[in-house]
Amino acid sequence: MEFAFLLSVGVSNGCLYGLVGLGLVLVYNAQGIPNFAHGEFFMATAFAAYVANVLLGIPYALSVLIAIAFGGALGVVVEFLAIRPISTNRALGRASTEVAVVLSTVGLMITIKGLARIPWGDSVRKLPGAFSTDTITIGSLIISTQRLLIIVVAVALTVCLSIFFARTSLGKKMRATSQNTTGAKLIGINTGHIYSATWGLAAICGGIAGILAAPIIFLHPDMGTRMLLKGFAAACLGGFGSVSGVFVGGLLMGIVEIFFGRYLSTSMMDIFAPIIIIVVLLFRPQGLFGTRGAARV
Amino acid sequence: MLDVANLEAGYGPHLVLKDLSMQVPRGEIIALLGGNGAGKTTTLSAIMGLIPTRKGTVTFDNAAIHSKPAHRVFSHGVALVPQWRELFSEMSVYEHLELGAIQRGNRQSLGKRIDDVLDHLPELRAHLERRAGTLSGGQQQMVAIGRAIASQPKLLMLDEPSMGLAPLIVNELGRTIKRLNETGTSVLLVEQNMHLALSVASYVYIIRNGTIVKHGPTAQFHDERELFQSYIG
Amino acid sequence: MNPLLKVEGLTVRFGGLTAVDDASLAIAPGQIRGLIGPNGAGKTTLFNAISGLAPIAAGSLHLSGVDVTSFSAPQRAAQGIRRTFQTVQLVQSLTVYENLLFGLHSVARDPFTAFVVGGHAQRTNVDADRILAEVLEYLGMSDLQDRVVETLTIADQRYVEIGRALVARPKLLMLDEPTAGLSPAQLERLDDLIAKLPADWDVSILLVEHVIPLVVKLCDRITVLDRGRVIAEGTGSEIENDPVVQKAYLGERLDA
Amino acid sequence: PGSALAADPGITDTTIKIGMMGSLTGPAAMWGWPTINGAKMVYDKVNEEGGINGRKIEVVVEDDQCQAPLALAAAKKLLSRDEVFMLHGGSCSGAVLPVREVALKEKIPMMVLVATADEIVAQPNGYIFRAFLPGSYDGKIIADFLATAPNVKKVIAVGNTDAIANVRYPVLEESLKARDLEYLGLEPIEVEATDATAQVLKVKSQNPDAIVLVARPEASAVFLKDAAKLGLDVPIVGATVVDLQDLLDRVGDPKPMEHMHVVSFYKSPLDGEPMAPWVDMLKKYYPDDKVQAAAFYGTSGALAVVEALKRAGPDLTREGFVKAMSDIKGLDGGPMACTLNFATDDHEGCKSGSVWGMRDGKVTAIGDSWK
Amino acid sequence: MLSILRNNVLTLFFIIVLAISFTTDAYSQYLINLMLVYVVVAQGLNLILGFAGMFAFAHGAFMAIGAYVSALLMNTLGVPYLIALPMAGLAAAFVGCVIGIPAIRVSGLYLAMVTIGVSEIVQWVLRHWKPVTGGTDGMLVASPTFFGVEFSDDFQSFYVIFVVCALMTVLAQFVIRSRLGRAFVAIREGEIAAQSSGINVARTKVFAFAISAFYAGIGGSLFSLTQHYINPENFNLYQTIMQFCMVIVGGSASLIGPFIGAVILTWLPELLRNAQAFQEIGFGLLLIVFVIFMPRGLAGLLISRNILPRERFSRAARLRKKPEASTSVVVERP
Ligand SMILES: Nc1ncnc2c1ncn2[C@@H]1O[C@H](COP(=O)(O)OP(=O)(O)OP(=O)(O)O)[C@@H](O)[C@H]1O
Ligand SMILES: Nc1ncnc2c1ncn2[C@@H]1O[C@H](COP(=O)(O)OP(=O)(O)OP(=O)(O)O)[C@@H](O)[C@H]1O
Ligand SMILES: [Mg+2]
Ligand SMILES: [Mg+2]
Repeated sequence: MEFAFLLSVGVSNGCLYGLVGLGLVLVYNAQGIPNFAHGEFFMATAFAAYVANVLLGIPYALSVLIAIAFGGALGVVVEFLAIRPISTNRALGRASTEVAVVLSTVGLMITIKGLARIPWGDSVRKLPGAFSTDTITIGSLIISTQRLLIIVVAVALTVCLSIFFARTSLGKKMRATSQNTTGAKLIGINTGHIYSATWGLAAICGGIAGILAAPIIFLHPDMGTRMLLKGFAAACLGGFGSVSGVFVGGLLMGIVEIFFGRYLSTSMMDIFAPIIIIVVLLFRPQGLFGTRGAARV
Repeated sequence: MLDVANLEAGYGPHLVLKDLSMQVPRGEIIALLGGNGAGKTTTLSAIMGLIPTRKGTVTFDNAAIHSKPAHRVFSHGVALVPQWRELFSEMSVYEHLELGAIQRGNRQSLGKRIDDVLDHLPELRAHLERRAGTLSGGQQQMVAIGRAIASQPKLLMLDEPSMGLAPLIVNELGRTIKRLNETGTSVLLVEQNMHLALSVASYVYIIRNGTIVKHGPTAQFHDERELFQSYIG
Repeated sequence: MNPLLKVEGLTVRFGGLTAVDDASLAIAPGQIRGLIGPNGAGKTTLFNAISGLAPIAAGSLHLSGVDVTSFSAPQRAAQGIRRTFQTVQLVQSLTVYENLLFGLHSVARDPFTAFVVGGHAQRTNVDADRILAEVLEYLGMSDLQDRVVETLTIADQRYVEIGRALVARPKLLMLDEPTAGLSPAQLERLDDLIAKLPADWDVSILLVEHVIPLVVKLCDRITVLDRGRVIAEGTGSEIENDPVVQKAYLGERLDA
Repeated sequence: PGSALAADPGITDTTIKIGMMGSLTGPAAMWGWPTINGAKMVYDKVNEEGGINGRKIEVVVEDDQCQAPLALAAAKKLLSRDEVFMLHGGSCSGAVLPVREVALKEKIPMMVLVATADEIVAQPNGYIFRAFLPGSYDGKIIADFLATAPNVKKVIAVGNTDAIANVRYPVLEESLKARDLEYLGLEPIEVEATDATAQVLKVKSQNPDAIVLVARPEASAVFLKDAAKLGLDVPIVGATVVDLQDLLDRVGDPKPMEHMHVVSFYKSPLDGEPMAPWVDMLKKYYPDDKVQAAAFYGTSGALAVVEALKRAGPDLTREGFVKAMSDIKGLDGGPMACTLNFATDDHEGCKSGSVWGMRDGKVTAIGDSWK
Repeated sequence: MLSILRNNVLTLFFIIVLAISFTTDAYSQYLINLMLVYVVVAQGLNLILGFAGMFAFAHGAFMAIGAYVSALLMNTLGVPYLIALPMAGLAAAFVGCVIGIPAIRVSGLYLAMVTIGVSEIVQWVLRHWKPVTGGTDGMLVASPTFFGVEFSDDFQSFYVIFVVCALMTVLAQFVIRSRLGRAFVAIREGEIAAQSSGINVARTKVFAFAISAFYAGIGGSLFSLTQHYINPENFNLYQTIMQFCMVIVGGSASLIGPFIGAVILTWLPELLRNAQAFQEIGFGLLLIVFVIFMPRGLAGLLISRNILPRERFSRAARLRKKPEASTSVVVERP
């Protein structure tokens, strides 16, 4: 019973990490960089849902849709204003472009967080969960409905995105653009649209995670920071570039974390994740499900 | 069909093409020849819209394309096999052909068009599922060519397609170009391999220091000595 | 005479694919050896295996009688195996001079490195300068030495790659399609250079090329590779007339 | 450096300049303006009433972002550019400790705003004062409180392991032992924990009679929810790092709060009678500020400063001010539950608080023993 | 005349800083000190991030090691600062070597994650190893004494920091122009080509970590002098990100870059003090504007405009007095 309970919590935590990691992987696939502003999509979308639902009194489901649309738009706008001018700068080599884009995302992180602090920096707010009943009981197992929702959404999103990248032509175009922008232009891909789509999608993923997590972790401008690190760790563990890999990476982290905490030491809970990641990467430098790059001379 | 008039283009402060004019008539194979650094690649990039043009016009099928981005130029029916190949290293050969075909023409004919490409480049059949990044130099070159012709362009621009290809394949390439031409594709060919260039092209432009210094029907250039002279001199 | 490089039964595999299959060859000192074969035959992979960049699954490698099979890439470079690349691999943002300095890495040890890593400062910067000046002079590039590589034409970049190999005074120089992308005029210039390298620098050359007339003219002997296997070896004319080679690689002449 | 006759910096015939520092931006920004305004309103009121000995108080506010390098920069700017008479500030202990060194070395009087570490005010210390309950003291209050609760023998602590929480554990352990209670140790929980299942289960397996919760609001709320879900129903007492009303708002459901108690600085909940004048004062001077627990953390410090400035008389010097402050005895703590007593060798002015709990679903001040 | 200035910008920088320090107040002096400390750390980060092209995100942790080691040596063993300082650097370098070992295999983002992980572990140790580090309470740092004189206030510690910073700059120049520095660039541009030029990639990576950590360790020790008090929070991920910003804003892979970056990032927040509520936003926006308009950093911009000389990777090339034939042209492979 305790085992099952721990497992359920670990899985839902892990799904959350995976969900955050998904958005990171999307941007990584497009730009080859970690998006430090991803935690801000998480935060901003959750606040958007808060404004719509709590402040404006719009029904929950509609608020969520509005917030997701807002998150996607934020991703698109942010890419257009702060990333595109750098990534289309012809004078840069690939390496300097990447480093510059990373810094730009750091700037975005600070800016968006700062903006959120003006109205909401003073205290912590609460977004209601999706269901009115907090927990349901299955046999002797008590599971929070919100956590159940997280699991369902994470699995669904992972499956959809995997299919999206492997099957749909937009997914393929995204992969192509990320691997060689010039090559993509040469076969008629509007790379600008692809970047917008990628960032929009990434922000939506982050935003969904934010809305789902907000009832559990409360709303405040810094809520995305820790999640960013967890998502980043999940993505590394699973192997950047593989959608289902991130999901498994997140799951693994969530489960290991909670069992270590319960049976070994809670005081070391904060550093289990780094230790696992270092150990795994030592043996599989490309993550559990990543593939080695096909670079050769 | 393609008309380049008084083109100027370059990189940053560095002007490469100066007052360059040339034409590719419909259904012809035109060769653009010149020494290293003469500006051939720059010309193709400028036509394709990969680098901005500063002056002059490029018209294709009566549409001005000189200020359009590459993907728009592509949608007019122009395809380029770039000198540096620009493949997607983590994607399979098949995906390259598919992506090449996907942006033009209808979905239904996709499989058939890819099959056509493979008929032109049979060597690729054995490697369809391999990632492009692991292929040998020559194999990559074939993928780049295949990707471009998969879109069934009206104008195909090839930047040194024979580079890195084995003689057997080069011969095959010559035949492929001719065959494509017969099915209605115009070709603008940049080559260092004189044999290949002169055996397929009907008209030759010679570029030096970013301008056309000489042009005429191929027959005029068949005396190779003279050709070399005009390069070096 | 003892071969400079002896390759025996060399095999390289990538997953299920055997890129080089039980290949053997021996190169005499001062020899120019041609290596030809269809695309994907395994020529570059063989180069990679000899220079230590591809994992050797089986076989052995001797340089001047020393077994270097288990040596790492930098160790082999230090032993005198140097190469150029099919696609130029230079530091594009640095000058010609600085790129050539890379070649000296395992030979020269400047005072600072000597201080950190230990050992003597074997060559001072002045020595390095002299060696580099000599090579630049030889390649006819003295006036280009402070140019940033990315501003050079492809031809000059190929020369810089050869120069980077030469500064270390290698025993074996491996050139992977050095003429790819060169104009006929530049091709002639390179042809002349390769021809006199063995005598001037006391070096053996292993040359991969698709320009057959050049290979036939330059090489003492030619090895033909197909699907990773050595299918023929001989002098230029023997190879040109070998029906197996013709079928696998040369094809009939376009103009014939 | 000047002769003994020259007045200390920051004083003119009509003004006294006080430098305030707080985390106005950055991750701890939520403690910034609320606490500063809660102190400033006292100065505003004094100014409105004509000032002290003919001098009005001029306040310069600087941001320290809760980071040591920036806090030092802020302090140095206040001292060497703005030439303030004294400092009143600091929201985070880590950022205030380097400033402490500066204040002591340069002999600058300083009133701590909300930083809770013992070391800041510890002796030897001639210049730094604090007028609210410091971090380590609530350990003793909690132990005394639990000792009066029925059937409590074994006590376990759950809490963060950051600087704010860490100062509390040694005193807690010591006081519990002094009260013959068994201390089962500490179960750490991350500051930004999203889940406390592991902690709750571990705690449960040790069968404690009561829990001491030394965690920030986020983690406390998470723990309470999970504890309720997993049926962990023993009394819980929280440290001053949380406010009971705030916690109730966060948890949003009275059930997990049933067993929760919190040590509070204040005389009563914000809507109680004793707090009314202070809430009104805040509404008067800073009508935009939210009426929340954090708003009055700094008030008592400002009250003490004002009192000391009055007592130091018209010939105000830094030394005179410090002396006057050290002589304050039995000053009412304003919103604080304690009375302020300073001495030359004890600058910790406030040493008591009160325990609040949920009684009939309402936040109620219980006092110092179980009811 | 102008060309002398152009070639000796750093000398000029040090002269100006020295001159300012005679006329300034404690506040500016403190910031100058902090800035010079950041210069040292950013130089170290630049060596690994800019020159060797490795995403190392552990400089906060390396600083912490330097700061704690020197503080512990001075506080508990009474070791003089002249010895404690290099020990701080060496201790960090040692840890750097250890982290460098995974770096041989792991690259790119994965390396970033490994190094972030290491900094979290270092943070954890600092917070939990109470008897030694003082845990989250942190610890006081004694002022260094040279020849019986205690260097305790900002004006005095300036001299220590100034001298060390100058020395570290000279060392950085040596490294860059040595074959080790060139090896850094070579592995950044392509490990494969580097290997076949005889460069031992694995060893070079470990060296990059060691030297870079050495700088951060020294920087951390100097940092503790400016603060007189250290705690783990001083060295968290935020610190690392600040250093990262300094290198990129200043201009990576150039000796001058970290100077420009440290000047800007130390003074910018101070200038924004007046815009309190918008400080954070202003700072973030400025970062973005900076990278959009000068993605190679300020130094990169100045170099491409020919205002600063381009970085040299050999000493001999500088000695040969030849007119510069051409400078770097902006290049894109079409
Ligand atoms: N990205 C670039 N940035 C700056 N200059 C460039 C760039 N690419 C080419 N150049 C310069 O432009 C000129 C023309 O180059 P281009 O590549 O068009 O020549 P090419 O005729 O294609 O030569 P090749 O036969 O070597 O391919 C050369 O002087 C070259 O140095
Ligand atoms: N790293 C690798 N991973 C997988 N396959 C590889 C790898 N390197 C080479 N191969 C495969 O090995 C075979 C031989 O490749 P190689 O590059 O040696 O050919 P090559 O003879 O140099 O051909 P080309 O003349 O076209 O350059 C090819 O089929 C290639 O795809
Ligand atoms: Mg070209
Ligand atoms: Mg090859």
